[in-house]
Amino acid sequence: MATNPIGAPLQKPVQERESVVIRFAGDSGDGMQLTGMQFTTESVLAGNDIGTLPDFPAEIRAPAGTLYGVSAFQVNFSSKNVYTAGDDLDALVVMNPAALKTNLPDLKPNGILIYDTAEFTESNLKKAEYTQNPLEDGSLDKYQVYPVEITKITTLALKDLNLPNRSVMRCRNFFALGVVSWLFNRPIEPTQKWIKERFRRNPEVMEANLRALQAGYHYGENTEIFASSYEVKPAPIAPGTYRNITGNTATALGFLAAAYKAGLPLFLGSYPITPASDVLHELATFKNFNVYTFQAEDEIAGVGSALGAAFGGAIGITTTAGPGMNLKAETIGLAAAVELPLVITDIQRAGPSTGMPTKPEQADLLQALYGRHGEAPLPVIAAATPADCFYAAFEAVRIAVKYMTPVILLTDGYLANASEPWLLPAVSDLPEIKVEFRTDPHGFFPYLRDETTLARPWVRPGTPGLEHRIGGLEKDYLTGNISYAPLNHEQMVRVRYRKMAKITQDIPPTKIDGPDRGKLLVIGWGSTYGSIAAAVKEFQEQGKAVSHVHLRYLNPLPADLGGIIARFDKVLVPEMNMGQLLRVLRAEYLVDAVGLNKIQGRPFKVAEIAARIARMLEE
Amino acid sequence: MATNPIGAPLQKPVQERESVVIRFAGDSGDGMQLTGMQFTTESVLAGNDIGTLPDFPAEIRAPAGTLYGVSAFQVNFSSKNVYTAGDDLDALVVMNPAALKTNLPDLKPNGILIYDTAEFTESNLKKAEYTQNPLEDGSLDKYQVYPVEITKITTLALKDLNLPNRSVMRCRNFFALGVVSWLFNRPIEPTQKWIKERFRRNPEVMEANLRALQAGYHYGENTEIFASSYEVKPAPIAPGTYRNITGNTATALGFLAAAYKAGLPLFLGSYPITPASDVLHELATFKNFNVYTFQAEDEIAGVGSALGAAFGGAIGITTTAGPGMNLKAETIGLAAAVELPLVITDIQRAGPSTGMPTKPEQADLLQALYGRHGEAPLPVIAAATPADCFYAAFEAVRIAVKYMTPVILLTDGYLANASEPWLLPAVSDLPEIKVEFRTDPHGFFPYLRDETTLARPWVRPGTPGLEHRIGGLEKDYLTGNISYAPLNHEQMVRVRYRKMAKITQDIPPTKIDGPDRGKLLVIGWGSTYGSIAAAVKEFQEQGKAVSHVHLRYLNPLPADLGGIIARFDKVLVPEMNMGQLLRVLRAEYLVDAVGLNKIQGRPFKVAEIAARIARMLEE
Amino acid sequence: MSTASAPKLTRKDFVTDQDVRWCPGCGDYSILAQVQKVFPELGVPRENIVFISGIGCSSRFPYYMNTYGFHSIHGRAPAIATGLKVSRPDLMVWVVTGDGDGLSIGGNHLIHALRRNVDLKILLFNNRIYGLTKGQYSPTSELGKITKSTPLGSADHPLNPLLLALGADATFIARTIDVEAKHQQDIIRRAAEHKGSAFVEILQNCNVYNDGAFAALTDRETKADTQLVLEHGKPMIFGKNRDRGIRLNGLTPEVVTLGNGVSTADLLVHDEHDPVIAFLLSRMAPPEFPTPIGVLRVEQKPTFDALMNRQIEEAKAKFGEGDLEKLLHRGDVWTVP
Amino acid sequence: MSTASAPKLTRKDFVTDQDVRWCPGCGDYSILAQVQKVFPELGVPRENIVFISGIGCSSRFPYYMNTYGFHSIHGRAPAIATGLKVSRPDLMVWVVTGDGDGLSIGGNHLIHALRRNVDLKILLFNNRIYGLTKGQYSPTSELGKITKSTPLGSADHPLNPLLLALGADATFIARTIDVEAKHQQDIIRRAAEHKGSAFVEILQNCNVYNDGAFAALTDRETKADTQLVLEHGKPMIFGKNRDRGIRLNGLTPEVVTLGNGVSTADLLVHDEHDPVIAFLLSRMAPPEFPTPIGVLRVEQKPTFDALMNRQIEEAKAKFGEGDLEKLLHRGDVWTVP
Ligand SMILES: Cc1ncc(C[n+]2csc(CCOP(=O)(O)OP(=O)(O)O)c2C)c(N)n1
Ligand SMILES: Cc1ncc(C[n+]2csc(CCOP(=O)(O)OP(=O)(O)O)c2C)c(N)n1
Ligand code: SF4
Ligand code: SF4
Ligand SMILES: [Mg+2]
Ligand SMILES: [Mg+2]
Repeated sequence: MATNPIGAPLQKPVQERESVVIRFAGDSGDGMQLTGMQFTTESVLAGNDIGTLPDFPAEIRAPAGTLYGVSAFQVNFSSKNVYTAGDDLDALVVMNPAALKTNLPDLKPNGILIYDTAEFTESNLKKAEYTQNPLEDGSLDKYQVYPVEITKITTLALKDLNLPNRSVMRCRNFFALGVVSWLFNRPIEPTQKWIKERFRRNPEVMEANLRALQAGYHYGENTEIFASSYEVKPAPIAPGTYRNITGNTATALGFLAAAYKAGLPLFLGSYPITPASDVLHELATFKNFNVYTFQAEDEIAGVGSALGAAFGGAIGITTTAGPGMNLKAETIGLAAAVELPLVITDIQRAGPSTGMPTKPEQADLLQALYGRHGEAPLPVIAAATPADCFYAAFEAVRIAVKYMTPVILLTDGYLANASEPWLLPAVSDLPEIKVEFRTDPHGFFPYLRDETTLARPWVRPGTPGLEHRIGGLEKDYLTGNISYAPLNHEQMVRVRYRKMAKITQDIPPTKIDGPDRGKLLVIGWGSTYGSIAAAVKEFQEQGKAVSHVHLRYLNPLPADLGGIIARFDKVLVPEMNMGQLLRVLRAEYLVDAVGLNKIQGRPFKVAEIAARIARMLEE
Repeated sequence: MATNPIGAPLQKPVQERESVVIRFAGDSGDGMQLTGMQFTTESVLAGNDIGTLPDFPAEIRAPAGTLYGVSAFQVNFSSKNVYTAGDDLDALVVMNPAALKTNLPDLKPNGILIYDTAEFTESNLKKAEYTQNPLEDGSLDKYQVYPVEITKITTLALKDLNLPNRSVMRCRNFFALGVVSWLFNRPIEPTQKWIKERFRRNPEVMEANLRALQAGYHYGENTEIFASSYEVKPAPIAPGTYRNITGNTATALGFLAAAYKAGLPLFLGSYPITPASDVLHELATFKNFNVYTFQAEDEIAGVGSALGAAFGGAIGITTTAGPGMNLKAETIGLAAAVELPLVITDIQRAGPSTGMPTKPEQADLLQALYGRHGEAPLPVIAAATPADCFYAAFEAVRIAVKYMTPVILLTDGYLANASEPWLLPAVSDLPEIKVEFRTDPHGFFPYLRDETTLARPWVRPGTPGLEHRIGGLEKDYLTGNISYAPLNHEQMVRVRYRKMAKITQDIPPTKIDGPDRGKLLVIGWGSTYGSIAAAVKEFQEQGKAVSHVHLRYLNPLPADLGGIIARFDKVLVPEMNMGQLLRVLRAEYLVDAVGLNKIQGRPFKVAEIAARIARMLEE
Repeated sequence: MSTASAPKLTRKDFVTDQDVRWCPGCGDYSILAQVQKVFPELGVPRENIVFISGIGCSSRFPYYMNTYGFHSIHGRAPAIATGLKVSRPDLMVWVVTGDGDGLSIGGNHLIHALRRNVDLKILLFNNRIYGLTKGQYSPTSELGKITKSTPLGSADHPLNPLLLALGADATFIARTIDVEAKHQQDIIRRAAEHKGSAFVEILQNCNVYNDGAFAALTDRETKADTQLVLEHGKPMIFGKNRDRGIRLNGLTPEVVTLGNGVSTADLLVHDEHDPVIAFLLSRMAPPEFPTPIGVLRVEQKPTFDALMNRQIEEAKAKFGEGDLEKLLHRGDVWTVP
Repeated sequence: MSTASAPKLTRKDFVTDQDVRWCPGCGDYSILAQVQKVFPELGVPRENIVFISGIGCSSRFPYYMNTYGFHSIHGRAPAIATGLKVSRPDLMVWVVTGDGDGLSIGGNHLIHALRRNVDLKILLFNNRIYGLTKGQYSPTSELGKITKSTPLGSADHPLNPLLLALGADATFIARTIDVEAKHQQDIIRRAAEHKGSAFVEILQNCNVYNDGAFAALTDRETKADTQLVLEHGKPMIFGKNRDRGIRLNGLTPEVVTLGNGVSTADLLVHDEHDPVIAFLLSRMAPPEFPTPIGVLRVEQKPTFDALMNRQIEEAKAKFGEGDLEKLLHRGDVWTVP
């Protein structure tokens, strides 16, 4: 018989589930992000594979109870491999009517719905724009509804601590977490440990939160309300040490690791913008790694300062989102012309213009490829999952330095904030990043190129005898002196193109997930990875000849991609845009690929992709 | 017997030519642009069709005699229709050794070469980096060489005026013009008139220039040096009133005409940049037409102020070149989101980065189409010839206002400065531009759309009862209030796309120059018009099934284009870039079109396109 | 601005139907309230008023004002407003911006609008933090400020908004405080009346990311000692007992206590028209000095928009209303029969 | 900056093999000559010097200096230079810019570099015109300026570069003139020696598009009457006969003639460390006043680059040199067997 974490024998029957998708939703002040993160940690330590999806309101602190102030966090935990945070919900915890209203549509029929009874007051219902009380009008009939007196019991549990009411209310999320932890047989020790660490300077609050958590757990165990609890067995996970990581943290660590491997200082020039700011926040804490973080006056100064640092011999990077990418374009063009290494990171959000800053989209791909005047081709690399941001960032630096070129790294607002378990690599296993600054004046020309990479030499100012000048005017092919010679210009434009082509030598053979020929090839890039992978898997399990290729390199494209495409009858390109990779593939391979386009500021559901695959297989 | 313009009977025989390409080249201080312009005027009044191509040095005022200080002006005048300024030269006039060195490669074998003997001094040869004197080493043997004592005779002719030497030297260009005017039987009255007008406040200089001109003319007539003169008969030109016009002037007039027809003030917000500045300069002289010209602190403020003016109900426009386009991208995205009319003009120059500012290129097309974050599709319109800039600018305003959308207008540094005769339209014949500002508060919503155009209403602040707020955040489909609703976002993105599609209803049937089906279709856009048209014509005259389509609308593409393409065996797309329209056509129509790409900062020669056409017909 | 037959408006006429989405307790609420209170008094019809903002919490302001409004992009409001005001001199154009929006990314447009003296009323909400992006330091944050982006403290010497405005030769420079309702109303009224660029710094509490930044200045206990309320033509006196003042020692200002031979006559008298006084005031800051609030400087200069429109009128007077047909035919034309 | 074993350099060591492509007669030639003349004296090895410029005639400067150089894009040199200087404090970084590059498109980067006190030496060539783009007015052109883009005269009140620098609280502010070889050399030397942002306005004649803009100031006939040459600690005297000076009347400066009861002792004494004097000087302009040249202001403040590097050193001292393996394993990790 299993024991519960508090040591008492479990009283109620346990049902096994392969996987569960749960969402916590409440006011932004209700601590739902924290609750979700802790539930994630508990699940990870329970051995499940997981996927998460936070969903913040756009407002900093919207008035309590409003629809636009709802904050949510979704966790998918499973005994099998997890690709996404899940489509529809098996369970939904709502702290107030607004959270119910905005989240209920995602709950599966017969799904578990837990709500806080105390919050369904007339005034809260009105704030949530309910004309009828949903608890009473039959609209919840198709769900397993569990009214829980979250506020009331939390208050009771903390009564003798004599805390101000505000502080008590702040503990309700831990009560809810306790309930849910019991319901899904999660260990609560990690959360207890976290509370103790977090509030170590504030013993009263620590005690209050611990009690709330425990009270919730006991509530599940002891009240009649839940007939059984659920268990999700550990997933088959590769051995090793893991941590849970968001895309933005992974991006920051990837850059850090690359500079570390290169043995050079890292210089981040950036200007805050949602959802990119956290990379700046994160890197700002690593100063002892020779990391310079410069919050510039705007995006232009952000990228300009990074370029200046690159000129000085540092790993120069900049981070932003769409609006900032516009502003950086001119400097990126300069970097392309002077051929210095630089990584420009675009953490895409829904546009156009200010758009929906907290929502993800993949609509900056064509801008990354073409968003500069003149012919200024650049490598473009995209991350597929939160942890993959680490490798993508690392690879971006590696390519930049090896080929002496700016590189554009694309992630998005979903990857930025979503998290997944990350099997920690050994630092020694990471690829080498070899930098040899030129020091020999003999035969030196600023634009003399390495034959295999077409890279020009990187020279640190301070090196005697190599004084030279670079700039954005067209340059002589060898000396780099200003040149207006017509044929020289053509030669320079073409060599910058040829350099891009050279990079294909660094692209590993394309991994085809599924048979290497067949009926349908699904091609994706970026954060759609999980949804596509899960959808394709469904068909592969049914024995269908459907495969998945997920592109990391958007420019140059892998040399073998055309051949692969040719071996499939049809090609589907799901994107969170109006068909940007689709355009690239059609132009490049003259393939009549079709797009599946969702532009709602949220990721694809697996089912949405699966439905389209099914239709294409039928047609 | 013909009489020369001075009234004396012509003494020497006259040879007839179908057309002549001549280039004047000298130091930037030598007045070659002026000489070329005057020769153009003379030719136009002689009834020829003409094409011109100025070529300025990049430097403001390079040291005299240097290679990079050479300024040139090329004129193609003909008794047939002219499409370009001509490929190779029939005649070349050089004022110094540097001009000889940089221009001689373009002179046809047996072409006429006129040079100023006085300038071939040792020191000038050195400045031109000649190690041997080209007059003596046989390198001119294959040309008809005419050494003319330009400096000496000009000095003699002006001797009794007692002008300072500097002023005398400044008259040499008119002497040269006199010689050449005689040689090609051009009337010199227009130039005499021009000199009288230009120097009316400076009688001495007037007299000097008139004398120099006349002296040159007499020199041709009287000296033994030229055995005969040449005549180019008038071309069959449509009746009407003409003026010679450069692309930049035509662009300015096109905007002016559109605002005039719309009955609204014109507001140009701009920041100087080569080769766009002249549009600002030009419009700044039209204040009595209710034209506001604002030289902003940068390009962002340029487009921002224009958008502000558009919000206020003016025709808002901005003008720039590639580097400025980068900077404007964010504001263009905002304009797309708020759906206000605005015309952004990119007068393309050779990039990337600062590139070669005085040289043309067509490499900003993809930036115009995709150079913004998010999905922000915009109409893109390109001008084909200098005079066509008028109609393209006019059309850009018309579309912007009718569909309530920013429009990007593309011209380039070649069109900007090149000139051609323009058959002046009657103002009443220009299309109507009807603007109805909304004034009725009844049933008003800021994003309520017109059914046929999908345009939202244009409301002038100051209108009572229609107070409303717009912005760059995603908006509700109808009310325009901020909305983060997922499906609303998708609906908004798609309606912005649908609006682009609607514009196809304004695109006239595509004009096919040549048979409407056949072996080869050459598709071009922008300033390559002349070279492509001339090349295609050569083959058509040989009875080959080669046709030419020149696109004015790059987005949306004409609805009938796919059908046309399908009727040809092959498609060739000549561009002054690495194949940008090519990519668009390949993606759109899955046609295996091929590109002919020249990126040398100068226009295609007709022969270059013809050679490729020939090869494609053979293959 | 047509102020002719404006019907009498009330505060409510300036309220929109949109939910105000600032954090509960944000200083922006008070600013909104004061503006909505003062506006009916201006006598300008609602439809002739336009609010233009950039991006930031502060820049949401236009949504809540029932006038014409444009919530644009980060830092660019002064540029957009310039285009509007120049081409529509009949409108009254307000710009709302923040310390990040107006002084970081938008600093250049701000100084150029000020130096051109475009007739714009610019309200800069200075909370010394980036609110909307959740708490990075701003150009007005103090040196050593610990924020999300500067966990070890910022290394930037801050910008002084009033000094910068003076550096751009602005013709109206003032400072007020979110919670000082009456003072704020006065300043807004003065700004509205000024013909030319009016630059108003409003110290604003961001209770989420920089709470208490101006506590010493607004606390009932201390404010009499920390605020120097400027009045034109009046000596600079402050303090709970109105017993302290500012005196010049050579060219250097100093705080003195009245009495003991120091009298009001020794104190510096505020003169809105003296640029040197404006300079001295713009540099006065705690702990050495009280914080001056009020109008530091006023100067009359032709506005950019007026000059631009005058050029158009003069051109019309000189050349006549433009005739396109004629213009096209100007210069070297020729006719082919 | 390593100045240790620098071999003795000469003027020629700073000359490159590139043809100088300014117009014959351009004031830029003289500036180049003075810089090349002074540099050997600085004792900084050539390889440790970097010139960064934007776009404009002036911005071609780096091509002619045999040091490291970066001719970047319009207006962005201060931003690029900041990144370089922060990450390479061992280098001596110069910025060359123009009145358009530095004050129009690049105004924001300039004021932010100045307020941060990044250790950059900024030379702004002010010819009051856009040279490279062939003659449009600039932010320093006088009101009513007739240029290609303003055929009816400009409607913009000009920016005052020195006042703006003061508005950004720059720690070193100076002005000199292209043709004043000796004075220019002194100022360049002083700028080089200053630890922090040094802002130097160099009045420069563009003989093609704005010839004679400073004629009154440079003509041998008039210059003694039109230049006010500043010397720290010395009274402000000028004039051919050194008989005129600047006196303060209250807070208002005025020109007085010595004699008739006015003596040198009545004159304002220049003090580079007094911000009010800098303010007064920055606003003095013809025709009422002579044009001050020299160092207006010097202040010592920690530099941004030094503070940024100190943070790194302190972090290392506190947390030890970063260990990536450890960092990756920080926090909630778990091991799957
Ligand atoms: C081009 C661009 N860069 C960055 C951002 C992100 N951003 C939005 S508001 C803001 C700063 C807000 O600070 P402030 O102007 O002080 O306004 P507050 O929120 O404090 O009122 C930033 C960096 C953006 N929207 N656009
Ligand atoms: C983004 C961008 N906008 C505009 C230009 C065109 N441009 C080059 S230099 C210049 C102004 C030059 O003026 P200034 O800085 O005073 O330098 P000067 O030539 O007078 O020395 C302009 C507008 C450009 N190169 N890049
Ligand atoms: S974050 Fe600060 S400034 Fe923004 S709304 Fe909240 S309290 Fe106000
Ligand atoms: S245009 Fe003026 S500033 Fe530029 S090089 Fe010529 S003279 Fe000098
Ligand atoms: Mg702020
Ligand atoms: Mg200049």
